[in-house]
Amino acid sequence: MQQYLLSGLLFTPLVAAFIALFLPSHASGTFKLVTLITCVIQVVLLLLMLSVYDSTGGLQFVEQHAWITLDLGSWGILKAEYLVGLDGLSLPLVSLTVGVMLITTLSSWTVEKNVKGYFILLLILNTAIIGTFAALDFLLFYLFFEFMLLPMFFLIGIWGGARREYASVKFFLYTLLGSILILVALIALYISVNDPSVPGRLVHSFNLLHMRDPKNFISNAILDPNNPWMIGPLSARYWAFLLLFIGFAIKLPMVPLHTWLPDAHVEAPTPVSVVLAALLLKIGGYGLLRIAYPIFPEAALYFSWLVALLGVISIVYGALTAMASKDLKRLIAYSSVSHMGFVLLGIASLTIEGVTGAVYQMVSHGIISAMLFLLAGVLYDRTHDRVIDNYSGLAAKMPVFFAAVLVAFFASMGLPGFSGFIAEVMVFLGAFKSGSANGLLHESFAIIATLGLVLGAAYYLWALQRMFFGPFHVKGDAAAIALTDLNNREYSMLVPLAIAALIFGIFPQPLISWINPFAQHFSDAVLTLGKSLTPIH
Amino acid sequence: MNTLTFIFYFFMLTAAASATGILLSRNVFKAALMLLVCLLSIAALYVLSFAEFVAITQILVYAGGVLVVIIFGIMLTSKLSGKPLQVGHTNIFAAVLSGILLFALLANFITDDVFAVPQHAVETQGALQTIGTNFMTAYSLPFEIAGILLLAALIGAAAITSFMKSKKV
Amino acid sequence: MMPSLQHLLYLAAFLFCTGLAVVMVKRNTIMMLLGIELMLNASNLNLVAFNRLYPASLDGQMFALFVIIVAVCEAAVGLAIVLRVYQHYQTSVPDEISELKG
Amino acid sequence: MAQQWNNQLNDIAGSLSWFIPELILALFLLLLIALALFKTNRTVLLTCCMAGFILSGVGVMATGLSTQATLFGGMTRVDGLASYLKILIDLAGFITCLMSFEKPSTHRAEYFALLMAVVLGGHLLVASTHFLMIFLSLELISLSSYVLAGYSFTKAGSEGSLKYFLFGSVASAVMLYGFSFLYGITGTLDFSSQVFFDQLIAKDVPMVLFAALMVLAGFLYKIAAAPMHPWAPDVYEASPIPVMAFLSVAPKLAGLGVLLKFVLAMNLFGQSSADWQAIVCAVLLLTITIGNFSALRQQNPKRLMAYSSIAQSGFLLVGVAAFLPQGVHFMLFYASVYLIMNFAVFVYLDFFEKKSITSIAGFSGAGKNLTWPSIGLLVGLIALTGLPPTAGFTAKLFIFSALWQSYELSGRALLLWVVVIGLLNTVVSLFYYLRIPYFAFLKSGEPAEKQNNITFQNLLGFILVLLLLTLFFIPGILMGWINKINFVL
Repeated sequence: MQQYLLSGLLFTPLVAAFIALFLPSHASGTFKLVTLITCVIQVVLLLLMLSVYDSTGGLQFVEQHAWITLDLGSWGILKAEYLVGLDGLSLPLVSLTVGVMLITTLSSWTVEKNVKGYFILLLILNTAIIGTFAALDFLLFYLFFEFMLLPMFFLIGIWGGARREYASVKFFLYTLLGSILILVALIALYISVNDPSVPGRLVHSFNLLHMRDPKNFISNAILDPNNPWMIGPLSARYWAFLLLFIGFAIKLPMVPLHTWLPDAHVEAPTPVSVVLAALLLKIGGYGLLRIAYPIFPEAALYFSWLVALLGVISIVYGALTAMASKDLKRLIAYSSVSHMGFVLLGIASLTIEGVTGAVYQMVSHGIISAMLFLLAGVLYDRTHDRVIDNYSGLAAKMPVFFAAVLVAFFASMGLPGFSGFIAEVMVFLGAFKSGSANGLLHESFAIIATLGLVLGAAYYLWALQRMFFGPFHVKGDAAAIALTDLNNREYSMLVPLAIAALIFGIFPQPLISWINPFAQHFSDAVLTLGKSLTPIH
Repeated sequence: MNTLTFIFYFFMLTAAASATGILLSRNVFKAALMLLVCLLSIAALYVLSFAEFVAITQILVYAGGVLVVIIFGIMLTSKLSGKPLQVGHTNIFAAVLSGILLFALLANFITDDVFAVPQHAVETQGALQTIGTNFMTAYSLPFEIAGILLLAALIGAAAITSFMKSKKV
Repeated sequence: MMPSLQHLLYLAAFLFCTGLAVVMVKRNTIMMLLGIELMLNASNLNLVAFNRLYPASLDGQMFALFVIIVAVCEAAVGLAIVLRVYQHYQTSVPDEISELKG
Repeated sequence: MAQQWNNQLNDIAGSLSWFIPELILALFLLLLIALALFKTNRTVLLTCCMAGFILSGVGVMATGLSTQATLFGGMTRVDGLASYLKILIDLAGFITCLMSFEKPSTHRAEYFALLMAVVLGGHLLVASTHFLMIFLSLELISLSSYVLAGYSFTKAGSEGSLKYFLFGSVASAVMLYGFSFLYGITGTLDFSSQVFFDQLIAKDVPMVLFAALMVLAGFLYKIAAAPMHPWAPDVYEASPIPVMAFLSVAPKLAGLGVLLKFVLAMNLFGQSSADWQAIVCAVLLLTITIGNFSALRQQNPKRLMAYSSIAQSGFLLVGVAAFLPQGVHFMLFYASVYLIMNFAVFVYLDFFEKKSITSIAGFSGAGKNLTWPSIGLLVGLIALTGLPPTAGFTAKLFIFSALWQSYELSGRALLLWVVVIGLLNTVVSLFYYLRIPYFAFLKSGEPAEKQNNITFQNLLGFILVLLLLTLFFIPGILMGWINKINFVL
């Protein structure tokens, strides 16, 4: 029973989508209800799983079935599996997904245009995201990874703002470009890897766990770690790492591959922005931790300075651009770029603290960015205007909203007591320690990254000052009348998020106890394996 | 130079000259007639290359059939339009240049020894009989397919003409 | 003594190139057809000439005969198409036929 | 002499039993012509034609995919590759018949007879091992296609078929000239024979490569690959959609089969001095790139699909470029998937054309009122792009895997570049494949009349789309079958 829980979690939305397909499209309330029930079922399933999860037990809820097994004669057997499981990395992210999806569903209550299509796409997206986090087979991962594209494309393109078409196409193209790079690495990998479970035959396996073990590589294959090929100045394994890195960095997003994000965020409807910021961005970091680093540890060590550098650039550039943004959503989007830079820095440090911090940051940013986008949506719902300078003195008019914004902004700028603080502090610790512990990163990376914190405080406080203080003023008089404070539905979405941000800020231990074993194992494995492999470059 | 060689080169020259004539001529009808000359000289060359049956077919089918169809087509179109048979030329320079280059390339390749005729080329004896047998034995499949090809061409041509009836302009 | 085989090949190459040039130069579909016939004859001449290199079988001559048959079919279908276009456009000049634009 | 004839006649009689599918097609061709003499209603013709395709397909399957035999004294050869392509060509004919179900009923008999002739030509072409057979079967396909392309009774239709004819005749004349030189060098017309190989190895002159390239040009013309592709958009645009769907599949697959055989023969098991892998790679990169980038500018769905079919030819050639048995197997898988996805898209385009949506911008708002056909079209286009969860992705994954494997074995950097550029072209192709769904779902336009009831076309399209999805989740059902093909390289 226990082993089917994860599949249950994964496929409940898909089944619900299938059911919704056959419901009459005029009864728009039913679709909301179906989606809500699905999310509640998911929450129940997740709680069941959490109750039995053993934080030191490594991979759990593993389910393995044969999917594609092709006997190709002398070429060997091509084998892809339905292989899913959760560990200290994926469990927090899956939990985040379930939670955020529930809130997204509530936030989607106001959707009026083509309700059926919207909720079906949302359900499909739900499955795709959980699948990406749960898959342990590269082909399965890739399937879910690409499967997110289309629902997202339509969700932005149909229900988005004025320039939605441009934004959705840009989003699609960037992500597809990334996934094509991943595909090249995928082809190279599975051709080079042999599944040892079938003796006597060559089995080209997509199993991510097999790919981590240098023993499983076919000798003299292009990605064979013991005898790597040179392509130009670098070995093929280094190129493969770079392909994966760029592919996932687009998703993360990392400067300079981030330009799709502000457009997509600004044009997407509020719930979709929430999903995009809180969940989709995490897939980039997740892919690095799950695929790129463990499979190519020596390349990861070699390029750690590059990853860290790009991380720091993202932190600072994101913060500076956020400061210059005139649009509230654009500001939040760039702050996401800045915050995801910490994830890169944490991963690059390859210390237990750094990696734990990176995963913690992904969860924390998931919660906080969801809150930020919901708040931006609250304002936009009332005035249809997101330009910061068009508001002034909102604090008096909407006190509860102001309080919520205050919480969200403080959490996002990494004030102590909020989850962002814990995550960012751990990343700093990791980045500082890296120099002495494993000699990968110079301390200056950590020092420059603190600049991100300062700038973060600056742009948030400046935005607060401009929007909420001073004499009340809103551009356009008719809009001013519509400015009411939060309603109950909005409470129900924002309060849990705020509480979560606080809990994870004050009691980090439960979450860390999940992540820590993973981080320990991860950094150990990457460091030892990476150093043992011949560093040809 | 004996008579046979003279005849041979005479027909070669005629063929080449008439082909050039087609290229230069602006009159479709004259060009068609020049093609006829060309085809007949080629037929003569076939005879000199011990391919009598091909030569006969060339004269009967090609010169007698294809060309008549083409001339018929010319007459029909010129009658319908009432315009003179003059033809314009486009991109002469590019075409002639690429033609010359291609010829130079081909000629260069042909100079190769591989294409030199062996010292004692045997004349094919009883070629006519062998061709006949071939059609019934080794080449029976192509022979049948040629039949189907003719049939398909016939259906095609018939279909096209019936479009014309169905849609009068 | 027979003239060299290569001279026939030169002639064939000349006919082929002339045919190709005719197809490129002429703005009249029937003229283009004439060019195509020239090209086909060049191949035939080659086949017959090469057959002298391999007198044991008559493959070349057989091929040439089939080419003549195919040429007949091609001419028939081609002229039917030309006449049909002619009915629509009252012209056989390709440049004046421009319903389809790339 | 008499003994020799006796042997030959026995050989012919013995070959006939392998030739049943082709005999069936020829018989049905005659039957259709006979029916044309009477005023037969089109249902009878349609049934007759479909029966012909089914019987011939069943006949091919009955001989099995693992058998090999040389027939008619080296004219043709039955092997797994040819048999599989024959089945695909029959299938293409069959689906075209289904698509033609609701088309105007004039000239039906000739139409079906010509379809039959193309399919027969395709059968013969993929099995040919003899230059004469190639020439004749190619001409059979071409002459019938010229007429079929003009089957729309319009000005544009006649112009399309004229362009097709002129381009095609020149291409086949060039190919023939190439044949004549190959014959002159080797002294045989059978390019699978030992004599052919021995002679080519012995006489390694530059003319061999030049002649082979001329022959290749003829084949490339048939599969609409660069640089012999410019006819395709004009011809496709002018022809009715079922014909267009048929022409972009059946002759292409037949041409691909013979191209593969010819290139392998000319490669002489790697002993050729010419670098055939590089040639094929150059052709395919050019084809994919030209096809994709030209498609970007198109406003008409038919022209868009024409360029798409050019680009797809390039992807099919990837299987040839690998020069591995696995490449051929994966190419056959790609070919099967191409057949399904291409027809799926055309079935839906036909549906939309009936709703008088003939430009890409005309699809505006179609997603709202014609939801199911729009979704079907979307799946078809996604498959052509090569994204999951459609078999188009599996096919691309497989075919590039084969090329990658070839790269691993040979270490040629060229192949790596082909993999990378080929896959990056997928991103470009997304731009235009997504244009129709973009207009259909994202743009709101004057609503077309709302209709979601099940028509025959919708059903056909639905089955094809379902196949695309099924083959993604269980590609084994097809690959297992293809793997039985014993292909010697």
